[in-house]
Amino acid sequence: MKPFEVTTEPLEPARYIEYVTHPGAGAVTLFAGTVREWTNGKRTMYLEYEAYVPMAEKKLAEIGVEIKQKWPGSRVAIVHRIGALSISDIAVVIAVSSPHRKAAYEANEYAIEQIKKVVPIWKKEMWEDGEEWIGDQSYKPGSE
Amino acid sequence: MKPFEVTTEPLEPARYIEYVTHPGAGAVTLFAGTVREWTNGKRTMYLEYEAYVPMAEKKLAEIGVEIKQKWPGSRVAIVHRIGALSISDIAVVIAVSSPHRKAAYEANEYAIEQIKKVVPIWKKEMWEDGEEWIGDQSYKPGSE
Amino acid sequence: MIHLHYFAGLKEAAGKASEDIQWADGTVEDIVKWAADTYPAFDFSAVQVAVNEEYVLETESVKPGDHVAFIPPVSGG
Amino acid sequence: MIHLHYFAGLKEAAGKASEDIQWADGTVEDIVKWAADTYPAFDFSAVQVAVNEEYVLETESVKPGDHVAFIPPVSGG
Repeated sequence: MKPFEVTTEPLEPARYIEYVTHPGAGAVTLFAGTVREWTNGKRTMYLEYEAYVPMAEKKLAEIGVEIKQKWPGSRVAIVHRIGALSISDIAVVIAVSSPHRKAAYEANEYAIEQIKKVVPIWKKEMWEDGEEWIGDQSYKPGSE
Repeated sequence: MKPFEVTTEPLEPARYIEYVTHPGAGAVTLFAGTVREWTNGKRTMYLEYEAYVPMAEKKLAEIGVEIKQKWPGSRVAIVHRIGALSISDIAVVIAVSSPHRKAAYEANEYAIEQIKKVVPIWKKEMWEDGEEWIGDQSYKPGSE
Repeated sequence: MIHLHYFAGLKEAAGKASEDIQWADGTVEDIVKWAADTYPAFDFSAVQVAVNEEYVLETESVKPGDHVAFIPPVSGG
Repeated sequence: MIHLHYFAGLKEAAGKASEDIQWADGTVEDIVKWAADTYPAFDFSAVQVAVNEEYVLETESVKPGDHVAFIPPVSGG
């Protein structure tokens, strides 16, 4: 199991909880980003995720290093799924363990915020009546 | 599976993640409190948890109701294990889903803080050279 | 008669998890006083009381048949 | 020659995920200008550039053999 990975396989949260758990940990937090059916009144049929895989994995690992520096004693795993994801599928899993709980929550939230800023992964929402890459992009197929 | 439960059985986080996941959720957070080996320089051999079970389950369910009121659209499960727990065993699992991630983190942290304030569960630390009920209690066996 | 429940350190001090005692009429404060007199090895100053599984104030009355639980500072999680 | 990588909306606008182009010398800014001229349907104003899998400034130079990736605003998570 790779702790920092971009994969087309379904994500199993339990594996990452086990990975970060160790005798020095008193708290484990896990975040799972799941595919939501309704966003701003529009119904999503499914999502399509794409990544610049080698760079994305490098950036995920960098976030892991940052977290270990900012919150000493923590262990981290961050994995992102790509490809076509259905409603309720898990797109991202972040697992953090720490001696105390405050750090485990903070570090976990830091990870998702960094992912949304710097990791080269993109999401396309597929609706009944169209599709769109999320992230304020300027090319809309069919809009020319 | 009961979403608000005190049990002597090992806790499986994945079950609670699945329980709170639904099409309206975009974020799932899970907290697992694990048994830490070292606390303030003292080595824990194992922990013994005890609860006033019917009242503890009622209080856990009440925390769930509060969370659904404070963070609309959320789903919650909170379970606590009692009995003898070894190092790295999971003592408590809190799973929260929410349409958006901020609420899922906040509600989850709110739950553990409430547990530590109002839910009648007690932890005894068993060391190599003694034992103590945690929570500032005033009866120390052998100290009379 | 009322049903008393002890936990954690108080359970060890009392040497039992529960007991029934005769009880005609009185408040939570009266019961805490009875317990403090009966189990002097335990300091009740930080103990909360639950009657029928709900936290109550010291002024609450306790009636025959009630379950009274002494709740030392909790430490779950 | 340099290796260009396109993603998401830009991949669709370009009709390809990657291509190699002849390149002698220049900066990131020069390449972005080349891409904007070549794929006018896509707005490059919010695009960041990574050279060899690291984000770089527009003033960075690009050498033959480099991998240049155009990174539209990310939306993972």
